Amino acid sequence: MLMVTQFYWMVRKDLVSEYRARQVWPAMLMLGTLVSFLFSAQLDGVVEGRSRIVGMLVWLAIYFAGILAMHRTFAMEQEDDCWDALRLYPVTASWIYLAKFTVNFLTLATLQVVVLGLFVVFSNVPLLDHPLRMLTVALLGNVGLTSVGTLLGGVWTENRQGSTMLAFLTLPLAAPVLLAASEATRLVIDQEGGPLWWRWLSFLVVFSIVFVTAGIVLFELLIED
Amino acid sequence: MSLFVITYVVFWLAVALYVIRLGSQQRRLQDRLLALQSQLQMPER
Amino acid sequence: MQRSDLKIVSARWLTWLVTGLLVAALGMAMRVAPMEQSMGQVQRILYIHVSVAWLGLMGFAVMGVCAMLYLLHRNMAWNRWSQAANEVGWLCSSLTLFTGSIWAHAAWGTWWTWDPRLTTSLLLWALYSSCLILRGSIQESHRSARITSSLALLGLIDLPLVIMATRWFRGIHPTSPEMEPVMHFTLLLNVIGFTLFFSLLFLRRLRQLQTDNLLRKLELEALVNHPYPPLSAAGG
Amino acid sequence: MMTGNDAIRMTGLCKAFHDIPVLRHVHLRVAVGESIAVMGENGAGKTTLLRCLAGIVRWDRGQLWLHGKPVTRSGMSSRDGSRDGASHAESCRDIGMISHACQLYPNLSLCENLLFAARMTGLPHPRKQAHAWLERIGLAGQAQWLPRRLSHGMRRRVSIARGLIHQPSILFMDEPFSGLDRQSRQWLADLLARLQRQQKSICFTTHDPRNADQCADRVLALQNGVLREIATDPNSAHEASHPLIAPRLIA
Repeated sequence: MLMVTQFYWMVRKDLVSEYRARQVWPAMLMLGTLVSFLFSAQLDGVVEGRSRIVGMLVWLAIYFAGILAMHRTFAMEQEDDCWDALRLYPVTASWIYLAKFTVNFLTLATLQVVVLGLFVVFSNVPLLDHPLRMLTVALLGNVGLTSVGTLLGGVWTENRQGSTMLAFLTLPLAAPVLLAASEATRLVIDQEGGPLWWRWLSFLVVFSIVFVTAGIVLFELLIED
Repeated sequence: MSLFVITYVVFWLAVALYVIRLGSQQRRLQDRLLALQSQLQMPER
Repeated sequence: MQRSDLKIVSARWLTWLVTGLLVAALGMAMRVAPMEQSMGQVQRILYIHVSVAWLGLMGFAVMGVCAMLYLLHRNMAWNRWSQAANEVGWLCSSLTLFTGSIWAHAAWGTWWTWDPRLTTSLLLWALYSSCLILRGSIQESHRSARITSSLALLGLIDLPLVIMATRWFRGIHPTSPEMEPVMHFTLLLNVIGFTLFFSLLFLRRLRQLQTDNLLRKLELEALVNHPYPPLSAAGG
Repeated sequence: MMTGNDAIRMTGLCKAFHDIPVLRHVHLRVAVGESIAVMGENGAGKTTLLRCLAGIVRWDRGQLWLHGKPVTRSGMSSRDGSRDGASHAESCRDIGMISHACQLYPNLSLCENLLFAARMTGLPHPRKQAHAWLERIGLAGQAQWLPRRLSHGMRRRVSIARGLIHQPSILFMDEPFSGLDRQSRQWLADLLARLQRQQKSICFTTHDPRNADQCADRVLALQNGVLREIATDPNSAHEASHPLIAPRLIA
């Protein structure tokens, strides 16, 4: 029971801080908007294979804007040495990971709403014709990206200039999620809900399970000094 | 034919570069070892 | 892990053995193995390509396992193992991409295609590179080891997923083409020869890292025992 | 002095950073209700020692017992089998660590910062406790302020309240006196004295021998990674010819 309340207050503290200071979300959403805008502008005139391109671009926009935010959630703890205090509370590293994961998940979800909306407007692609399918893909892709991003973000806490490094270190790790999510998104746009779609979905599920489990088990090992 | 030869040449060139790097590293280590030995023999007080 | 275990590395006979094996393997690959019908001489790239591709994967496994051991025991010796594997593995991985690309040009008329194996090996190379860059970019040794090991370990977890994901794109990479027995033997000899050769490089590098560490310690001790300017005067 | 169980017992603790030994075979015993001061130059390893004691930093060799219970190499660690999640939580609940930085979240108000600490340690009635502590440190009127509006001295008080809110029996403080004016120092000294009367064991670092004398039963010096006792009797500390203390008194 204590664990659950601790988890709740850790998440709440991060969200309240972000709501007051607005250090991460505006920058992240702005970056997502600009990237979506630029990507969509380049799409103008492309007739063939639009769905494939859009599928990838959506996830790239989400990835690049999102990874910056993930680094910030940990950098924030570093500011007044709060990270040490947090680790001294009677709470296991797994719960710290889960709390950070939840915060990052919510952050990325906001970004996804904005980016997906912008792509619908700018690129004129029927992304939301199957809202339920799109929602599933978005959720699973989010969990996959967030699990990797949170793990590496935690490893990088002490590093001030870590955000740029984090973006390119995470990319090879997150590549399978990006591939799978893009393919699944393409299939949603093309309205193909066949076995291929289910296969990519199941892949996303497997990836999420593997990395969330890895986070819960390994986080303690990775953050320790 | 030429493509195949080029591949082999570049391949071994890359490997040779790594081996050369190992060699220079080894020399540097030996220099440090010598410096350390001389320092231990003649400590300036 | 101990220095005495690595005595074998400096053994002359081993070096000669590996050299002989390599020369034999290369001779087989270049001269003895018959020329392939459709691709001609270029097919001979296959022998080195398969060898380094296998070693690239192996190196990553070694790196990942050593990284795990470092994280569990926090013993810098394991980090040195993982670093040596990282360097040699990166070399093999780069060579895989290079030889593979030339093969692709000859066989399929394109330098690169988004085939599952190609994508996998590119991501493998990217992971190797990130680890290598990371090793150099952090000064404090234990922190550097911790962060690099984390990445290597996560990479090891990631790799099966990468292979799984890319497999579902339809591929053109040959998996086990039919070959003449001589070709098979040549390939086998090459794989063994290169494995031994790169293992030797790996062990030499490992020993170098160990020596470097030992020297660092001795230098520090010498500094403490024989400080040229008295430390208290300098420090205030 | 050694009545009952030791609150802290540490034997042969070694810790190296970057292959440079910071702590070499440090031995330390602190009795229940005892207060010790650790002195040393900048970079002598005082902070590292405290962080090891609190279990934030993993040490290389040595053993540590808090209230007779062995603590594994790292406070976060549970894989050695000797500590499971529950006992980890227990021992954390028993430790208060006040670091050199104030460890306050810049975007939470003072009250929220204390509430967070109270809730993370699982205290009953967190709101009542937080307000009681704000009252005690004289900042009840500023409960809704953000930490950045306060002076350093006031922030320090809040950070002390944060570390003490769960009533730990062992308290580690890293340079609690630095940057405080005379009044705040006196307040802190009184607080420490009162905590000691409540049988809390206190271990703090400081640069100023006067603070060490005033608040500690024993003064220890950390030099070249070795911990040595320099004055058991606080009154004789002024005559101590220890190199760490003597030059400061002359100057």
